[in-house]
Amino acid sequence: MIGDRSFGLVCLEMALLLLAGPLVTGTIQKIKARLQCRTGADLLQPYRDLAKLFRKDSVQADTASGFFRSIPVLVLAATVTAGALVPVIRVGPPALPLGDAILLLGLLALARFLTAIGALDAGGAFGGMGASREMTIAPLVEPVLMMVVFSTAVAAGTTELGALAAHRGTEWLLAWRAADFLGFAAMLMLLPAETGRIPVDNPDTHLELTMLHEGMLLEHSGPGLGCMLLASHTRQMVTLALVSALFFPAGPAGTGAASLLLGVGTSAAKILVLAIFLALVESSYAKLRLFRVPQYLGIGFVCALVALALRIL
Amino acid sequence: MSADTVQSIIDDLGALLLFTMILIVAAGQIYRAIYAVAAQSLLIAIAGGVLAAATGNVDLWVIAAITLVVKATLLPWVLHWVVQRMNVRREIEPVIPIAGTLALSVLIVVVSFQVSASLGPVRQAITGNALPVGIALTLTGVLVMATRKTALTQMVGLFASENGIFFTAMAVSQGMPLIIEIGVILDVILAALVMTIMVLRVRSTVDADIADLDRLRG
Amino acid sequence: MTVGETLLWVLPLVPTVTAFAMLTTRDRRILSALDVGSSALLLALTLILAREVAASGPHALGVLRVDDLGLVFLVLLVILTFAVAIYTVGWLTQAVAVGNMQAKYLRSYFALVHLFVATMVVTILADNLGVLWIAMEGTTITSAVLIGYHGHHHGLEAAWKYIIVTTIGISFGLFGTVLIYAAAAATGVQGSAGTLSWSAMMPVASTLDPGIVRIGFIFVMIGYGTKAGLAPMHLWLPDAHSQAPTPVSALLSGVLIKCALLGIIRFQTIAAAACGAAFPTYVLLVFGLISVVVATPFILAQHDVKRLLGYHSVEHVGIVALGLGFGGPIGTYGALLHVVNHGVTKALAFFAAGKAIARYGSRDMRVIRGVLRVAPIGGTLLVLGALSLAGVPPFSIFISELMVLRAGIGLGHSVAIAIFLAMIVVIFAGLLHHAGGMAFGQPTAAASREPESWSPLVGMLLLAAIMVVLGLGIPASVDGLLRRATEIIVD
Amino acid sequence: MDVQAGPGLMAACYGGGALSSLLLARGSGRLAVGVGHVAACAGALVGLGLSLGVLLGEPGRTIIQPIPVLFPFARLSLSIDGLSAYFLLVISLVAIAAAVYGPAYLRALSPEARPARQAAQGFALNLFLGCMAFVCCAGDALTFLLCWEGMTLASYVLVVSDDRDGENARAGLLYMVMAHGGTALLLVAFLGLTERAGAFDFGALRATASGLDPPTRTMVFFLAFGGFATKAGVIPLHVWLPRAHPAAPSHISALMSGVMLKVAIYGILRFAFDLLAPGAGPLPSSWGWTVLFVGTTSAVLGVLYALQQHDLKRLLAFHSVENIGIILIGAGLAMILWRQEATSSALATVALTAALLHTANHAAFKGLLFLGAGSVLCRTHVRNMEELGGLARRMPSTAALFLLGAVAISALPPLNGFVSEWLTFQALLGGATRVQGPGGLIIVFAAAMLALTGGLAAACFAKAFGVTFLGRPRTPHAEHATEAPPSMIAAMAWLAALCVALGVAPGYAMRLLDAPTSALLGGAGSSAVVAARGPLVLSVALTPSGIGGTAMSMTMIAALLVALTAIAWVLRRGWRRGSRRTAPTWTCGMSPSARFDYTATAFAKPLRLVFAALYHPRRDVTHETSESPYIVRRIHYAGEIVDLAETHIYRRAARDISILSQTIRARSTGSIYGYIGFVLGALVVALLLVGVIYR
Repeated sequence: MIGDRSFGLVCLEMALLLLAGPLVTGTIQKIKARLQCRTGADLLQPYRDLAKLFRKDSVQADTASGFFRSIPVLVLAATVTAGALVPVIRVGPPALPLGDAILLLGLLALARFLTAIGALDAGGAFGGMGASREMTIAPLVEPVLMMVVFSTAVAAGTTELGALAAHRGTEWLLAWRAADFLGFAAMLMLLPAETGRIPVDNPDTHLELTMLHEGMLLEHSGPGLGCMLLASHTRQMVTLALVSALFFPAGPAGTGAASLLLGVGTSAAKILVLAIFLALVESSYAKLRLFRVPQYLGIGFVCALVALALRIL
Repeated sequence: MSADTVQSIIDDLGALLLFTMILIVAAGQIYRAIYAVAAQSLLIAIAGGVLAAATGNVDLWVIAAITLVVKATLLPWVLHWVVQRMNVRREIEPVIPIAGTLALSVLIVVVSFQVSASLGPVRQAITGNALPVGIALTLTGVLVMATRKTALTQMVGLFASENGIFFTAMAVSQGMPLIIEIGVILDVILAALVMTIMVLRVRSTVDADIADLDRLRG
Repeated sequence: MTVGETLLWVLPLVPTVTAFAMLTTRDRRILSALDVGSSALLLALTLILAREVAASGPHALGVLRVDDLGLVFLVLLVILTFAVAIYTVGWLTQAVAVGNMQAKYLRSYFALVHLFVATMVVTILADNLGVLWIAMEGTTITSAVLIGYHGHHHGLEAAWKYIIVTTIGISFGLFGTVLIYAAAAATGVQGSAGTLSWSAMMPVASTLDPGIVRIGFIFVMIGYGTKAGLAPMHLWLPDAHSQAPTPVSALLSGVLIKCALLGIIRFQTIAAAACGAAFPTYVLLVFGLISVVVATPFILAQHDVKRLLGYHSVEHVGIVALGLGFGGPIGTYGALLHVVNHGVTKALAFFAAGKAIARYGSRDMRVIRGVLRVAPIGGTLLVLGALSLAGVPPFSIFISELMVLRAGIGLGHSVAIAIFLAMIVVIFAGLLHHAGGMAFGQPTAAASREPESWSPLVGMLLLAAIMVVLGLGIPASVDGLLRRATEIIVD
Repeated sequence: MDVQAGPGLMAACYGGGALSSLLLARGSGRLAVGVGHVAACAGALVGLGLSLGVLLGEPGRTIIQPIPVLFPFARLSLSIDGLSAYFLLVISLVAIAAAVYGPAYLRALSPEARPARQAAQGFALNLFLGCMAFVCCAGDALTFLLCWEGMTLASYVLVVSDDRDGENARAGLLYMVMAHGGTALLLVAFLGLTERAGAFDFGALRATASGLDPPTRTMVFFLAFGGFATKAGVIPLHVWLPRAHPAAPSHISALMSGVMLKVAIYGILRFAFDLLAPGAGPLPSSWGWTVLFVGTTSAVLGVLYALQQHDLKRLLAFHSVENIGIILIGAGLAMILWRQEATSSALATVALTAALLHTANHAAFKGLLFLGAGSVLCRTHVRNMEELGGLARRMPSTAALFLLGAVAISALPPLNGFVSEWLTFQALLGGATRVQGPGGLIIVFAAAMLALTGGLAAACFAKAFGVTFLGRPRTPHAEHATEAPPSMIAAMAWLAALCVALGVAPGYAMRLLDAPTSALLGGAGSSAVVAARGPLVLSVALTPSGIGGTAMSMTMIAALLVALTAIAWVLRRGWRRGSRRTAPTWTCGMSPSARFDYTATAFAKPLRLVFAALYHPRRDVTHETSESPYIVRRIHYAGEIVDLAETHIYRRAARDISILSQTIRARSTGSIYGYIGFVLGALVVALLLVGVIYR
């Protein structure tokens, strides 16, 4: 259905997600450091890394094919496009039909697929291992994510995120019912998996035994690596925004600069909360063995299924 | 002669035929079997004669005569000749013990009577007791073929069952048209001829009885 | 005396005279020429007769009578005889070369074949049931000699089994005939000579005594069923068909067992009239199903290609019996069509198999491999024959099986249909397994690479053409013939 | 040109092609192949025109043409309505590609093939295409069955056409047997109707079926469904598929996987919504739910088995099982929702649209992928991807097109695979909202399984593409590969263009779906329901009140993607032009070799362990040690997974049957006494029965 979020607004939201991505990463790192009684790096460190990477020369594996160079670009583009689909500042469907949850998941999957291709291209063992594991986890995450989306979509009768948010309305927490709590629980279980963090993945190391996502980046360098990193920041940001849009889409309805700022503030607050949650989880849990992950996701699946059952039955 | 007398004579002949059949089944020696078949054919010829006298049907006289000549004389003689020609053992080796064969033949007789009893009294007027006897003879003849080794005994059994058919044909329907009867007999003679040739052929190539070959199976 | 009546006594005479003429020469070329010539003549005369009958109904002459029903079988017979004659030319050269046939006995072989054909012609044309029986026994005797023709003891064993078992069988047939004759005589409709005539018996058939006719029909069914190769009386069949010279196998499987079926059909009509259609229906259904089921395991676990084809004939005779049993215009039409289709196809299959056997010097299908490589056309025809026998369109057997199925489903014989279909699929698997094994793969070293000789190919292509044509559509003339024949049975 | 002349012309093209290539058998094989494929291409073009003529012609148009009488007992006819035309369209689209691809492929693969075999190729190809086209155009049961079997036969010939090893013959046998079993079921289903109708043409069948009692109708439907499912390769009836499809030449595999399976789908739809549809009211609920269940199972299991295949073409074949499952999910949902309520019929239209669209999409990308695999095969003569690798540098165009196909089949935006899956998801969501109770839950579960399928497909094709085309070549075969001939590239490019077009502007395809959907379901066609907001936007209204619909525009997403890619490209170039140099891949300091590359087996191992319950994986590792057991010279690894249906149903059945018949045959007597005994016994038993029954 035709909403009132103009294309400009959508672009603005997209840009926000893109630019704030590294900041969120930085925040999480900072909190983790604090929790581990370290000073930790500056909040803006990720930006500095990116800037450095984009200035560097690039080294490419001699066995890599012509696809290799274009992959970071495509990954970044796909992720950012996904960013265009989540409502951040204001709820309600966009004017242009760009707000579908399934499409968003599709774009994220596209980014992941291309990343795996890039990892295999160089032809080293690490890339293959990372790709294999990533592509093992991803299919298990997707159905659960889909069911979480459905658990809210069934009520609203649409998969358009803006519309979903609008349907949930502003008094979200008061209106929550058991189904919502279960769905939210499932979503929280998925969050580390989707953002590639402990207990599913460990973003900080390149150790063979622990890495999934980082292993796929090994052969990228310079601007390419920069694109990949930026993409993963954005991806994490998009996921957080998706959660907030699905479960607590508080945001002013009115137009005008004031309400816009208010919207930015609220969403920033929500994302901060989620970031803190992630940091807490990361510093309080250990990484799971790869073959324990399916069980872990199974819990999420059951939660989502029960949530749906409560909705439908 | 009155119809009843004829009927009773036929019945008695039927009983005698059954007796000869039992002789064939029980025969321990090939000659006995051959003689029994000859006797059987003789009885049938007599039956033909009786019926001919009763009905005044000329065809029946001819048929009786042919039976006498061919089946009571010629074919037994041929068999006899073959037996001497290829000096096989005179004893008949049964596939299953003779007692068992006898039991089976009794069963067959019962079945044939039961079947013709199923026709009901009215229809039995048409067939009389000849039908069950005929069935019994025919089937027992085949039984002999199934339970006696050596090709010759099989030929004997074949003739016996042919006799059964002839008897039925005469008794039940005053004989079939003459030309048919003659044709049938010619066929039987031809068949006997071919069989004899085969038996001798096998005897000459591989020294075995043709009826005992069982290489082809499945 | 009209043309039709003349033809009635000329038709049996042609092969007989040929047979005796053949005894006068030893030259193979003359013999083959006589062979092809007389079968071509037979074919021509039959076609003329067919036109006569189509024009002016059945013709009768003494004990002989031709109607559309007989004509169906007669046409099949003459076509196969012609194809066999053509095939024999090339087959014989090869057989004599490898010493399978002694050149000096050839004339007796040809003479016997033609006597065999003559007896079959009489069987088909016989109106008098006694004559039918006599001719049937005649076919047994002549074909028995042919089966044992090779003279080695396997052949003689098969021949002995064949002659003994079928003689027993049709002596039961004679018994049945006698009983039905008795029933007819008892009604005292007309002179005793008439009462063995089928055409004379049909009008009064409904007045015959059902009890006797029932017993008689059972005897006939078992008797002629033995000759037709219905299970469980079929055991002689694979032996005989596998041991006979290939052309004879084709005739046995293609026509002879069909003649026995014709006998059964004639009696079935009488029985149906006398004691209701239900009785013969169920008898035929039972024997048909038994045949289809019994044939299956032997087809699956077979190694000898000719035995395979033999068992396959058992299955197809069973199908014909099923068609007759289902009855009705559709079922009967289908059964008659199946008689023709199976005759043609099975002959083709025997021809192709015969060539393959000659190439590899063995009948074992584990030895015959990669025929397509050594003989492209023959191999293709082999595969086509197998597919057609398995009931794959666009070949003719699919159509007739379809009609039999139609009849069965239409009349609601669901159990029979279920068994039938299951067996069809399993047999299909078995047959294709064997055919594929023979056709594809690398040929064994034993295979001879010599080029394919023309005359067998011509014979096979003739049959294949008929097979495909009947599969793609039934010409109006054939359709008319089959319809009239069906009416005779169903009426 | 008048559409009426279409069928005749099409038949002329295919028939002419078949005959001419047969007549050229004695002459030059290349000529025969060439003529055959040209004729096939012409026939496909005619079919394309014909179908477009019907689909875009005036709505509800049905071409009915009688066929000259062949069989006395049945009038044969052709009838081409929307559904037929749509499937004819799909067939023709892929057929064009196959016909263009074929000659070069055959020449490259086996240059020394004998003329007879090449002629057989041309003949069978035309026969195959013709039969497929006319199955969809059949207007009566007999034509349908004849063409159906002709299709099977022709494809069988093509499967066994290359009989270098016995493997193909065995695959062909299995295929033929299962197809025959399916046909047997179809026969019963059709004859059950025709015997009631007393006629063969579909019109009469329709009339009869509407008067059938529900149990009979359901039985007929399930008979037909069983028959078609066998052909469609639905699990557990799929065992023939992964053997037969790879055995055929690749362009034929493309046709078999991309199109022939769809003919079975056509049959299912024809039976469910047309022939057996009741006069009024919904379909029996058992139908839809069964189809939905079967579809879901096939989708998941199909892709799971595909994951563990290392034979490229076999992997693709298993993916056909998966995609057929997805199509059946849509079809089953349409059966469930049809005529339920006012809006649900619109929803049913969405579901059917999804199914039909996925039919076309799968035809496009599966055709593309099979052709790509064919190019690899004819350049390397290797199908096992473990022996490939590094082909992207040697066959760049092929690699690029294959990658495009991989993205499409993995249901990733912005290509066509995603569109149909998106529609399926929407339909499932709608179904969940409409169908309350456990049914709704089942539907949602199906949605989850669909998501799982998509993810697994992505994993599978990351493996397939990565291991085949990327990294280093593992064997000389791959080492010396060269780019495929242009005609083959062109054929693939044609299909790739279809994938992109259907992905970026699906709204325009909806126009083609109007005729079939409205013909089957009645009511408004797809474009009215799905493309209500113009061809650029796909929109689905799920709730009765119309609020809360979903809209999505592939076109805009694609545009956005392209724009952002351009921006990112600039960004990547960096502020200052950074130099780029190449260096060997990092392998912990060792000198890299092909043995460092991740193999397909290794790539799929985690999922093999996760789903071990389904795979029953078997692995045996043998260490080859020298004098001391601690010094290992060589390690042999052999692993395989079992196809549950195959091992537990088919192998067992086949073994039992053969053992049974072996024993029966061994027990059978060869002695004449037994023969006589049987005859006598039969007679006695028969006489007894008569005596007892008629006493």
